[in-house]
Amino acid sequence: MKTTVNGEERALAEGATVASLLRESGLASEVVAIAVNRSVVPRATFEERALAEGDAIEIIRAVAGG
Amino acid sequence: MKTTVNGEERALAEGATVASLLRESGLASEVVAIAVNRSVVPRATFEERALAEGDAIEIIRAVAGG
Amino acid sequence: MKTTVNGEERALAEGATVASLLRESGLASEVVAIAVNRSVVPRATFEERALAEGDAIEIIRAVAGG
Amino acid sequence: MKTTVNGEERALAEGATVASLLRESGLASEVVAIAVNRSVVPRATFEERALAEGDAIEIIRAVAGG
Amino acid sequence: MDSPLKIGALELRSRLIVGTGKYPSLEVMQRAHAASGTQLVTVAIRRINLDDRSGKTLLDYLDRTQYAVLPNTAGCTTAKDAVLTAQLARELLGTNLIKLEVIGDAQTLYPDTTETIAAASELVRDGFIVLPYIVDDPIACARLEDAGCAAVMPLGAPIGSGLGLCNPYSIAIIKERANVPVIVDAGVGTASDAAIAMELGVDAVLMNTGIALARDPVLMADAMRKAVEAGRAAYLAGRMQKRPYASASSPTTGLIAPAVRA
Amino acid sequence: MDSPLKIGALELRSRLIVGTGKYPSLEVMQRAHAASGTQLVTVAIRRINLDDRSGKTLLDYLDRTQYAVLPNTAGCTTAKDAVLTAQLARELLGTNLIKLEVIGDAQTLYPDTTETIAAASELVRDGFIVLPYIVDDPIACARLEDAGCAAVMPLGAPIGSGLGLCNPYSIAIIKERANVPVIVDAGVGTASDAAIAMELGVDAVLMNTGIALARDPVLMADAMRKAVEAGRAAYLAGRMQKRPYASASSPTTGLIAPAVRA
Amino acid sequence: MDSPLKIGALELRSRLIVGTGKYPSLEVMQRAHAASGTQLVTVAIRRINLDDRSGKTLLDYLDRTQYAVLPNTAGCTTAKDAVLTAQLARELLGTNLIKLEVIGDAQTLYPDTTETIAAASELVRDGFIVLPYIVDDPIACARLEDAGCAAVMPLGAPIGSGLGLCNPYSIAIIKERANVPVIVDAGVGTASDAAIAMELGVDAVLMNTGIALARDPVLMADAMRKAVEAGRAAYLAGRMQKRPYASASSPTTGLIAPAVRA
Amino acid sequence: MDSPLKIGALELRSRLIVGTGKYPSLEVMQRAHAASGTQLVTVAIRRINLDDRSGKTLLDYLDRTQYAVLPNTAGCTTAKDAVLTAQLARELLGTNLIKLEVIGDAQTLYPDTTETIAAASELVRDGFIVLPYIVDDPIACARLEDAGCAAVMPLGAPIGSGLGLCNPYSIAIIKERANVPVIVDAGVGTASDAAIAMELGVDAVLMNTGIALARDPVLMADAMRKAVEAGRAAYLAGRMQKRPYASASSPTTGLIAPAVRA
Repeated sequence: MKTTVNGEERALAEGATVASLLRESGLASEVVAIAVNRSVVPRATFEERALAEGDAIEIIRAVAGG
Repeated sequence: MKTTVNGEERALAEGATVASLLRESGLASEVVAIAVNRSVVPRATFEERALAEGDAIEIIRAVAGG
Repeated sequence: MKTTVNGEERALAEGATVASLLRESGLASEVVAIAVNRSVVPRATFEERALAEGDAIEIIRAVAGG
Repeated sequence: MKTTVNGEERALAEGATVASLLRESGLASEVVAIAVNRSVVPRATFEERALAEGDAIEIIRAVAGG
Repeated sequence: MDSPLKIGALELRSRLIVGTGKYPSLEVMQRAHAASGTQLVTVAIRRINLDDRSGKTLLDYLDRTQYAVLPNTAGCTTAKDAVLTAQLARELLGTNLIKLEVIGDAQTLYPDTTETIAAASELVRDGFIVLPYIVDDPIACARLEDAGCAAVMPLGAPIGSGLGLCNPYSIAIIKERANVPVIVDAGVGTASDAAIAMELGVDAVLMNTGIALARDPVLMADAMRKAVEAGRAAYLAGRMQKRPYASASSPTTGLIAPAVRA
Repeated sequence: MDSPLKIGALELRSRLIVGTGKYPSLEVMQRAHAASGTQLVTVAIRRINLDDRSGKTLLDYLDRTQYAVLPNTAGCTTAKDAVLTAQLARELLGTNLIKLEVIGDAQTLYPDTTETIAAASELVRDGFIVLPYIVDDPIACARLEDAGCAAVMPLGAPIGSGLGLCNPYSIAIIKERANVPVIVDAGVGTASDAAIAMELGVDAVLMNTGIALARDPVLMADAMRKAVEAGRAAYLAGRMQKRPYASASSPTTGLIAPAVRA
Repeated sequence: MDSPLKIGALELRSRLIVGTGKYPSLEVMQRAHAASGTQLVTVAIRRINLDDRSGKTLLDYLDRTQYAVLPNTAGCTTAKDAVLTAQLARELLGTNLIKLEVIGDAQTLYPDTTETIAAASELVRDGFIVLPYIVDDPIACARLEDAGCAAVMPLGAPIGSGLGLCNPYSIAIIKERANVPVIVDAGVGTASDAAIAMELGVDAVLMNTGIALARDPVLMADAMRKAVEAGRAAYLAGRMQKRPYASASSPTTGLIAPAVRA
Repeated sequence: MDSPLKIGALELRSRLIVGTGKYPSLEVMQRAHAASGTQLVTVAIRRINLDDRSGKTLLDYLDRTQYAVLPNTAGCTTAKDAVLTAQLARELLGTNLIKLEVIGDAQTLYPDTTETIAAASELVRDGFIVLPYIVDDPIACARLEDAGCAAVMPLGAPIGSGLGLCNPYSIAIIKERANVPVIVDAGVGTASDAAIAMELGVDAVLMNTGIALARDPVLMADAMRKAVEAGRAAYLAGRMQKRPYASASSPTTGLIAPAVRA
């Protein structure tokens, strides 16, 4: 299914979840936060949170800033 | 009938108009502007503009200011 | 003999010295410095330094200042 | 005879005067002032003021300045 | 020759806008207006006092063939009240010019940015030529420009304080970014304050207290006129570059021979 | 009406004294002098170049019926040289006015206080009307006054720097204590600098670079004239008191009824 | 002894809040943080770069047992984006502290007052402890306080400009009228800027570029720590009154007899 | 690590020199000295009062193992009196250090440049280590350096005024040109004044009233110590360049997708 991750198109397998996306992206869940369609996904729910066709996913982290 | 003129209660005769109010107040119509219930009354309509029970009338003029 | 001490007339006995003046003024020599007729008298010479008629003596100390 | 004019050596004929120097320099006397050996020569005396061996002559004028 | 300042239909050769408040007398005000060379004067809008039958009024001292009138909404604290006050002013004075003031606080008399923007939008829709008094904030000024204001009028310092331009830097940024005239409103206390403002390139200065409360308001009005013209001319003339070091005004060569030290 | 500034026999209605150096051309200088309204202009004294037969000279561009000439001793570093330069200037120009400059340092062009006082004393004895350029030091100014100078001319900033008045406080003290005219000499870079100086109460301002090196010297000369007049008028008019807080220019009563909040 | 600064649950003994941006390296940042004595550091929130597998991240250089983390919404231009960014930051970092920035303009980085107030209200409702970056406008600060912000953070000068406090007067008014802590955010370029801010009585200073872009960031961090402590102590100590005139520090009597002038 | 300040035989790690005058009590002075971290304190020289047998004297409150003593010639108005006062101080205190003050005027307490230079030359010949108080004049400072002074001490503002550095520009020029230590003497009223002075690169600051007349002199002494250290560190660290425009502290890319405007 087609999704957008950080603004770029990304095809995900059916049944993909936030957790599976992080795993395939090689990202540890504790260094990121996630929003799907502009609502935040609590870290505790990454495993069960299913992704759907057309979802807009934001994966963010903390960076240097003032 | 009871009205409010510049924030003070004022009893007016039935049939009072903006123009009659100005006359009885001794005010020349060209030195003032009038709002009734927060809408401006064009000077041209002072004669016909009837006042009603409970009307809130503002009579303003220009004063020194910065 | 007549002298001036810190701007005030002061009569001293014949044979008076800087040291005797300090003693009779109740001043310890180490807390003051002395000039006679605008030249400084070294502390080591207070005993032998004789005073003469008309001498202008300054006795100074350190005070609070900026 | 040897003189210095504005810091440069200048040989003048015997009997030279301030006025003759100005004439041979092509200078109108009213646009300059003259000092010889650091004293000012009044314009009225240019004709008679003789110059001598070793004289240091300054010829100045007004220039733009603040 | 400098071009006139255009605001709506107005073409102003004088870049000094003055108030009518706080003068020792209306006669003094009239002479100060003449001395200032202004072509635009502000007035306030207030309820008429029904018990007071005093004869002459402010407008009797304003020759409207000589001075355009700029009514203000001073004292209003909401967009609604400012809009109604503006509409009353338009009906009274027959002008669609309005100096928009929506005050956020009675002690500092700083404007309320959000309410000012709201009022400006509504007044522009209603056909007014809106000159808003605003804080010295480039973003607030940009929003007011977007809303259709004919100029922006950032404060130089609090109204009536006479502190001069507390932040020339923010005024300079506002001018640099604005596409409408920038008028410094409030804060000018003496002539050099007005000159400094104009040297920043702003288009005009609006003042009241600086003239009205001077010991001699008429002479101060003359000083302000000259200061505004001086600052404008200096801006147009292009000032010299500042130098950290001295640079001689007179030639550094051709000096007479130095005296020989003994 | 302001009284004229008296210096020796001169009575100056213009309180702006200008230089003749650094202009793009003598024609521009001439127009700038006219625009400035000045009545007193400075010139320097230098050796004539014997190899140069150029026709017109500076004096051809100075109408001495219109402008009094103030020769300077710029570039001199000792009292002796300054005195001789002054004497040559007097003989050349037929004036006993002298702007005394004894420079302590070629890079900062700050004056040498001790040498300046020595030269001033000698020139006063020799009958000169001495206007000394001096550091902004109330004591140095008092010593020069004691020496018989006709005015004192503290620097606002280094010559040619255009930094404005670096220390208005010291200039104000000097003016407060002086019994002769105080003229701010050097440092003025733009119109507001001149206005600020005059608002301190000083009697005149002397400038050269601020006008000559502006992009448009003639327009800047006009700006400086207006700024000096503006600052003087503001000083005479008596500025309003500064207030830490705002004070309304419009009445605080008689407002229309506020809209009822929904 | 000074009392600690309370913001939400935080009790800060250090009144210096520092950023994590623009350092030559994260190692230098870490040493600068230690030298600054800070207890609260800001971080930004950005999309992770999916192609970049670089090992260590910013958080590896922040010992959160020593420093509380203050995430910001830098770069957001709408209330909506700022709110979502804050919510992501809270989920990521487990803190409800947020430095709210809603930028009005990419070049000046001045905040958008209207959007900032809207975002602040929503974030407060959502349980955040909101520290908004805002223009130096007493009214905007009052509105943010009304919206429930834990502090207000007026700018001293544009972010990264190092211009110092462009308008100490407005900061002083804001502090005088605020009932929540006032933190000067942005503009500090050197130590004295920080001291001046604290002497105005503000509760803390937030800076990033002033330290990070110094030639020696670690030494500058030490300077900033001392300057903030110095300014705070001077504020608490109560400075002497300024005097227009001199006042001797040493006794004026008891001098030795003056030399007789020859 | 910063190198110590060398003056004659002294090696000072503290760059703050403090006075002993005007304290509420000598006990407070003693605690303020300790809080300031100073290593050099000034004292005045006066006639002893022959009628007063008060027990403890100033020196009982100065631990000379901890603080070097710098006697001054405060109050002297001629070179002659200053020289004799210095000689008496040397005999009394066993130090050849002298803070040379030759006052030109009792109201402004500005120094007399000519007399100060004369006294300095004589004292140097007589073996003193001379630290002259002088006006902020680069030439006067150069002449004092030529005369052999161990440092120059230009005033920041009149003694006891607390006005801060009235002319940072002249102080900067003096420091740039001096080959001996430059110590700002007088004018510091609060901590930031001291930081500003040190950021100019001067070698030390001397103050008395700024500490002694604070509401809490001991706390202000602590503030001054930190401010001098802060200003010194900032000078050594090398401040960031000022920028006319903002520059983001956080990344300008990687923002989350903006909300779609409805």
